[in-house]
Amino acid sequence: MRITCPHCGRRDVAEFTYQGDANRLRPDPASTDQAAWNAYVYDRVNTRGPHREFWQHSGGCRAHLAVERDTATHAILSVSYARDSDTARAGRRP
Amino acid sequence: MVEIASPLGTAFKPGRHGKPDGAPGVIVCERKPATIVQVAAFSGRETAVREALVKAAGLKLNGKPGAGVVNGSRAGFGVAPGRWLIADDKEGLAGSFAKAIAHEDGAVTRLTHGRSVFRIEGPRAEWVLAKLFAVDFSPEAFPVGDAVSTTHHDVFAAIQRVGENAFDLYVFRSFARSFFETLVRAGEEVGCEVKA
Amino acid sequence: MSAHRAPTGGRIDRSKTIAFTVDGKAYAGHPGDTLASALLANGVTLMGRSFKYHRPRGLLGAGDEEPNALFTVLGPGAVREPNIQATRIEIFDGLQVESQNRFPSLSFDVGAINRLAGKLFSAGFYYKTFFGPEWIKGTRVWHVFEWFIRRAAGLGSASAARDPARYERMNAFCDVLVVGAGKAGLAAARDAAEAGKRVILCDSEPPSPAATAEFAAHANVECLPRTTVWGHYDDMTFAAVERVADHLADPPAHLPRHRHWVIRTKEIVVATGAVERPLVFPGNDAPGVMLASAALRYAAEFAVRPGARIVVFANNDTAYAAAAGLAALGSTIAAIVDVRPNPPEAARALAARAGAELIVASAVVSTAGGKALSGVAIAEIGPDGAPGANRRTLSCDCLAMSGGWTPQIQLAAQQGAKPRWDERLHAFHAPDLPSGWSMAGSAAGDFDLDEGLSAYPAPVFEIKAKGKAFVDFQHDVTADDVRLAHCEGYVNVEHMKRYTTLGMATDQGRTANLAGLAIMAEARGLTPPEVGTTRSRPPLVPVSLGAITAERKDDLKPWRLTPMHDWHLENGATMYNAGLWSRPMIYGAPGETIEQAYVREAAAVRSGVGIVDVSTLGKIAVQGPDAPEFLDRVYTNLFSTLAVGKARYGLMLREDGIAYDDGTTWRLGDNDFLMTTTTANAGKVMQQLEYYLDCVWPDLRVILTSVTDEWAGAAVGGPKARDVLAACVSGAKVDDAHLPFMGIVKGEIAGAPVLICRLSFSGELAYEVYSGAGHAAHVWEALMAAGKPFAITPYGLEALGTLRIEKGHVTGAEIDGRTTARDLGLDWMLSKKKSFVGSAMMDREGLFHPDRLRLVGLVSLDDRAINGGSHVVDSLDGEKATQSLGHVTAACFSPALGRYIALALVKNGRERLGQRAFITDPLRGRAGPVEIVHPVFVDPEGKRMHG
Amino acid sequence: MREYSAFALLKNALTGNTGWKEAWRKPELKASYDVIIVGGGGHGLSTAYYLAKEHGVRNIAVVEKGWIGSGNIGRNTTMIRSNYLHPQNQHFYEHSLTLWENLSQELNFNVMFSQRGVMNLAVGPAQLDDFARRGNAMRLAGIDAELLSREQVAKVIPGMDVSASARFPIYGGLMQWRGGTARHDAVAWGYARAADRLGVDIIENAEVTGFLKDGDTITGVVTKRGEIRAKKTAVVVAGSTGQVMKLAGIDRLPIESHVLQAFVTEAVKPFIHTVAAFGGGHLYFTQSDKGSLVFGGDIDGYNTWAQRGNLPVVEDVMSEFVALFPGLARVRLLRSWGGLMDMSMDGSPIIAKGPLPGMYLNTGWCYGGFKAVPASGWTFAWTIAKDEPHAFNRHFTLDRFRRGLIIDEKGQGSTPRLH
Ligand SMILES: Cc1cc2nc3c(=O)[nH]c(=O)nc-3n(C[C@H](O)[C@H](O)[C@H](O)COP(=O)(O)OP(=O)(O)OC[C@H]3O[C@@H](n4cnc5c(N)ncnc54)[C@H](O)[C@@H]3O)c2cc1C
Ligand SMILES: NC(=O)c1ccc[n+]([C@@H]2O[C@H](COP(=O)([O-])OP(=O)(O)OC[C@H]3O[C@@H](n4cnc5c(N)ncnc54)[C@H](O)[C@@H]3O)[C@@H](O)[C@H]2O)c1
Ligand SMILES: Cc1cc2nc3c(=O)[nH]c(=O)nc-3n(C[C@H](O)[C@H](O)[C@H](O)COP(=O)(O)O)c2cc1C
Ligand SMILES: [Zn+2]
Repeated sequence: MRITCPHCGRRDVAEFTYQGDANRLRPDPASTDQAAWNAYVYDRVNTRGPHREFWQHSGGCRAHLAVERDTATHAILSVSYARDSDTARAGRRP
Repeated sequence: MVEIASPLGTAFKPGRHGKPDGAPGVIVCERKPATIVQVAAFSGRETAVREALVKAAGLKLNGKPGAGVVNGSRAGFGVAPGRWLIADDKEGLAGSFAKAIAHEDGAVTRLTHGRSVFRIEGPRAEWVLAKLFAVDFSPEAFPVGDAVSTTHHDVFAAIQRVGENAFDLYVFRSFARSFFETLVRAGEEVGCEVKA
Repeated sequence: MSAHRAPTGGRIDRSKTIAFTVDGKAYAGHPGDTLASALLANGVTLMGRSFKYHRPRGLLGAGDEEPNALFTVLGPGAVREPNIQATRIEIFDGLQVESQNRFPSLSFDVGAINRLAGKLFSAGFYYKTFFGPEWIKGTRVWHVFEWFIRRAAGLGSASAARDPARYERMNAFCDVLVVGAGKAGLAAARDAAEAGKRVILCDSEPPSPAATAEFAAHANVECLPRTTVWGHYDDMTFAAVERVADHLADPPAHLPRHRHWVIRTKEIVVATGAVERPLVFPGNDAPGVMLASAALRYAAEFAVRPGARIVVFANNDTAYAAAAGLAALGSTIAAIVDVRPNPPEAARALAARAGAELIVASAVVSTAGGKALSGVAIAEIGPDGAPGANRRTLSCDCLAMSGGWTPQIQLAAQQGAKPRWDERLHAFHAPDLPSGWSMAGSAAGDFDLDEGLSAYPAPVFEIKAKGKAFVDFQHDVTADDVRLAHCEGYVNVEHMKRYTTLGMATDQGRTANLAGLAIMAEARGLTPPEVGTTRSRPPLVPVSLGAITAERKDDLKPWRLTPMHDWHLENGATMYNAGLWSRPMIYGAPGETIEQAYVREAAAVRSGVGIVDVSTLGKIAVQGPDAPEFLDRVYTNLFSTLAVGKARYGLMLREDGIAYDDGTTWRLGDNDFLMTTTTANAGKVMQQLEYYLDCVWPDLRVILTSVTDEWAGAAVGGPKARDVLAACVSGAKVDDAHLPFMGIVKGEIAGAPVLICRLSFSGELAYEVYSGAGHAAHVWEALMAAGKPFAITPYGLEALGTLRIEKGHVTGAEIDGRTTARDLGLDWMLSKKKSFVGSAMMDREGLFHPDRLRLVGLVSLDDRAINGGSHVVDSLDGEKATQSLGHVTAACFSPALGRYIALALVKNGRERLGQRAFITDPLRGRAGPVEIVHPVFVDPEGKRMHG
Repeated sequence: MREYSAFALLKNALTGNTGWKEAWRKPELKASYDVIIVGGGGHGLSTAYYLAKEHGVRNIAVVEKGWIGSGNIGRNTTMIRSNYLHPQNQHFYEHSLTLWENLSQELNFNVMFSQRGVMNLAVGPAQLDDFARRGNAMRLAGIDAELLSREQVAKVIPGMDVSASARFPIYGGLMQWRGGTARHDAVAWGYARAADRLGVDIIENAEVTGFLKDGDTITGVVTKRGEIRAKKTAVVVAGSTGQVMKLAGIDRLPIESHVLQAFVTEAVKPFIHTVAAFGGGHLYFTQSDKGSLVFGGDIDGYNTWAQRGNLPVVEDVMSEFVALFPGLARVRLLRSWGGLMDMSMDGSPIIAKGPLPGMYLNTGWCYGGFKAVPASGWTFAWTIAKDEPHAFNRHFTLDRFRRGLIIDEKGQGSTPRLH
């Protein structure tokens, strides 16, 4: 598997670290809603097919990437910087 | 000023290694820049930082990822989005960067001690590097001046092409001795000359 | 020239003779020979024994398809390379090989007695026996039988001797990868080269003169002979193995034996050819029965006559061409036996050209001869492959058979897509190909044959005569075994494979699979595509573990060394692996035990001054205007309130509320922090922080940089520590007023800039002296010199551990991914003023339970050492009756207390302080009384470190 | 007389091996059953067997997407042990081990459970202490464990590099002699045959594509071969849990599907007679009765539903193997493959009633559920029959995450790639 890092270009999967399901939104830090936190920490969509996830180019530029990947075929459908992803955007200050 | 000690110690064995005949396929040496410094921009401030950096260092870095320049004793290149590594044979650059880069734009980090630099050059340099790194070293994919951030298993390396057949490898100092041995070993097939 | 070798022709170099041995017996061959061709030229036909029945076997094929002729290549030294196909061994002077799976010798093998019990050893027989009657409990009966089974198992034997060879990796990138340098591959490579593409052309065989000549001038074509592409991985990544030096008598030390190629390409052309199939009939495994194409290859490429008198047995036209070729190269073709009633005119013409009698609508029904073939019996057959009564025998010393052709599509099928059936070829084609892929030549079913000939066979796979008819030669799977699997319900092709082991041998059923599934299809009343094929998996051919290991052989992981490494070695340190780092464990004096050494070192710290290398601590520069806010979020305690020039101890949790890591963070400027982490967690913490910045809080203006290797550290601790620093630091004052507890100053030692923070892991008055790593050895030596008057003592990890146990400081053994801050007595660090990573989940009921294990101290009451990993129990009542209350995480002899002490995690431990309990270590036979005490043994008020 | 025995073999050999019966029937599905078990892997088949045998429930359908044993039961490295640290796991796996010990006789099928020992090799004193902690916990729970010195380790596995000059020198090992290996396919076939003989319908090529529901209550399944109804539907599909549960409307679970690769070499004369795991990395290995070295390492580390892995893990595993056995650089890899694992967030399983009425869930086996096959089926059968957990599986609930009652053997938290 190879992932095209927006900074470094196409690199082997060995240079990347899987950083998990990107469909999860971290609850408001002040929230004490245990169900929401439980869902964030433990539950996964675990999709078969196109799946949104984070990868870090840990053996390269170290940027986290938001990757859409088909988990049935390993085809990489899109890659962008994680900081620009919806999930990360939700964490930005209003 | 106290000199910066080489990390190689007993692993530095000058002379010819491996294939005994013919011209050496590669020549390997340790470079000892007096300054290695990282300049990094916060998200959205990349251009401002790069422009300040170009001004302060006199290196014409463009905004292309991985782009770099070599200018005599000074070299710089992008290692990550909004991050550059600058090496200089003289001291003092870090100070001028610290003045040039606004606190709201980015940060300057000294890495002179933290990175060791090895140069590998010669007709088989691409071949030998390709043994260790999963990067396309052909000149079309990797022109002079450009750089890549990559790893050889646990060893992180930033590699800049400094000439047609010459590359500088920046590795973490604690790994330097081990990595140097691996590099020389990889060169043995084509004849490797270790120089001071 | 031997009787078997033609005087001219072939790729061999007759001007030179090569001497080699098999089982110690000397043979001669020529450059260009494989072991297979050379042995054939020497008249050897017996080349192996089968796995189960130990039947004598000869060559079936001439390339990767060979299932029978496996040898162990010997040397250098005691090194052995088992299970190598004779067809893949290029001979060289001094080559020594050994035959396998036979005792005492290849020609007389007592294991052949298994043949007599053939019917008993039918497919799956071991599932039905060997486990004993119900009234014998347990696995004893099976163990007895298994002992014998394991004695008989295996092919060749491996050796424990270290392989001296080197292996290497090569990372390659190209536009077009061409696999196979046959006609089709060469053409594909030529086209791509002319289009200006970067081409890699691989072939398993030695360099072909044609390819070498053609591409010598093309800088954009890399020809890789002796290179087999064995694996297809995602995104057009291919693995190949180049046998660089196997064919050399005396390979130079700088050459790798095998090179592991990892090739990333944009396009691939699979031109891997097709393999011929054997026919399934009784006695089809006798030495002397081989594939027609292999027979022709031996004659054409190596000028070896596979037989003086050959019978050809076929269900298709291609064998006629082989017959004609063999005849032209000097063999007599006694007859061509064709199962078809009406072979085409062009084929008949070839039979005539070969001077062969043509016997149609007939089949071979048995073979005669033991270790060499003496003849075959043939009979007329019906369209279903059942033989009639009309029999005759033909004398011959070679039977060349052809059961049709199987395109080599494994590479294209490795990703799991289903191959497509070809009704005329009676074989599978590659699955529908993704973009970038093409198949060429016979691998695509495109056989470039003479006018009027076709590679399409009659659909006859098996001749149903009485006797053992082999489908999978190496694993001795017969047609009857396949039918037995059917009868017992193992009818799915994958069940059949697993029940009979068909296709699971070293050749992965290359020549066998199709006949096997055809026989199953017939039994089920289905067509072969309805039954389907088994799954292809990498590697396509067996690949040495050494090749895939590549440069990591003998060098599994790099070392990380601190700048003081050489000093430690020169000063008597015993080093210790801590992850990738090498760290001093003790600096033992001659004659000292480990315990004596660390007790001396730790005592020196408490009474005088010691120095320890702490360069391995993770160090992260946290810079930017939002750095204070960021630290507030990731640490449980506050950092935004920390003054510049001060450090603070911090604790991090995981998001699930479990303790993660701890360390001090130093504020060097308003926007500039230096965070330290534990050695073990440095990488993980860095990654975690980067994750939060990139994925969770992207608008925080923070830059993280690993500066672990930039800064080296020496911790100087003990009542005399300040005196040592005062003696060598310039540019800064180190007295209590200028450098209070948790204060930081910048100065110089022996001309090198240093950063000094007064903090203490040992509980003594202590300082961490950081300098640039390139200066660190110099600074260390200066500290040693300045400390000399105070008898400064270098100490290692053991003493470091002892000092921290005495102080009740937690580290990795306690922060083990299961404990909470509360468990560790660190609840005071949980800020109530803010939320932080882990704050939302740390109060779940399970993390609050009174039965949780909590940190306590233990003091040994019998004055004996407490072992790490011991458990704590209420009473010592034998080994079984007691319930574990918890376990010891770290233990030592405490020089400060003069007792053996330990830290432990004990159920509801804080309620048990002052109570008696026992430690028990049944594994090492140690048990004894302890007192449960507060985990801080020494100076609980902290007077010493504040002193 | 029992169907399979040496005598039966002899008798059949004399009559041309035509007298054997089908190992399990190929029945048509009925419209309804008492219990439907989704998934014909080891756990599904053993659940059916114990339901029939221990609880007298005979009207059972096991519905399997492909052929039985096509999942992880048919592709694992077959290591069996009960050397767990936490009591919740210890008691469960020890129960499994005791069931293994008589399994061949019970099933009248040789599953070749071979108690040749399972050893964890420690690469430093700290790791040895950590293993000692586990071994002592086992001993206190009545499970066999021994701590071996470096010299003893060298004797158990000749040819392994235990020298002090190794990159990660071996200091000793934690040995459980009662651990070992079994023939994976035989376990599936043996349970299938025994369940079949008790009347269980094993229905292959019947992928479940939906659930029948009455409100929230599950009342049956839709399969590619038709609908079936039952009061109780048990889902035990290992790596496919996420997908199957989605069909029931459960969108998120504390489960991720990851691939684990495994490897065999060409057969060589047996010289490794035990199972061992190398603490310096992620490697475990054994040698089969055929002579193949069977080994595996880390999971690939990313979510996947493709039953195949990538090259970096192959290279890592080979490197560690060759580091331990420098003589084996010339032995050759024969085949590699992958299996989909149901990685739970704390590395421990879930065997529970729910999460919907009428449904029972068994999942979260990660890379370690082969050894659990007997006890998993046994406790799951209990839970299905009695609608409450047995003491052995009462901790393996789905709500333990919310409640913080996690059973984390590795201490790595909710990051499956680190388990
Ligand atoms: C490479 C590898 C090595 C391993 N090594 C070990 C080891 O050494 N020791 C150990 O203890 N464990 C090991 N394991 C783990 C062990 O194999 C599994 O945990 C265990 O087999 C899982 O349970 P199972 O047998 O029921 O699963 P499976 O055999 O996977 O059964 C699940 C079944 O459900 C079926 N299914 C899926 N979806 C549907 C549907 N929609 N409808 C109907 N049926 C469906 C599947 O086809 C499959 O047959 C290993 C796993 C792998 C992959
Ligand atoms: N005897 C016959 O009648 C017969 C049968 C089949 C093909 N042919 C002839 O062969 C020609 C077809 O040529 P082709 O090029 O398709 O096949 P080919 O068999 O000539 O070439 C295939 C080549 O691929 C190599 N190879 C196979 N797998 C490989 C791998 N994984 N990695 C590296 N190399 C690998 C083989 O070593 C071989 O050299 C036609 O002219 C056809 O007539 C003749
Ligand atoms: C313990 C064990 C031993 C195996 N031994 C062999 C073997 O000797 N030869 C072989 O070809 N495959 C062997 N396999 C692998 C199977 O052929 C097959 O690859 C595996 O069961 C997964 O199935 P799949 O590849 O069809 O998906 C073995 C598998 C296991 C689990
Ligand atoms: Zn990158």
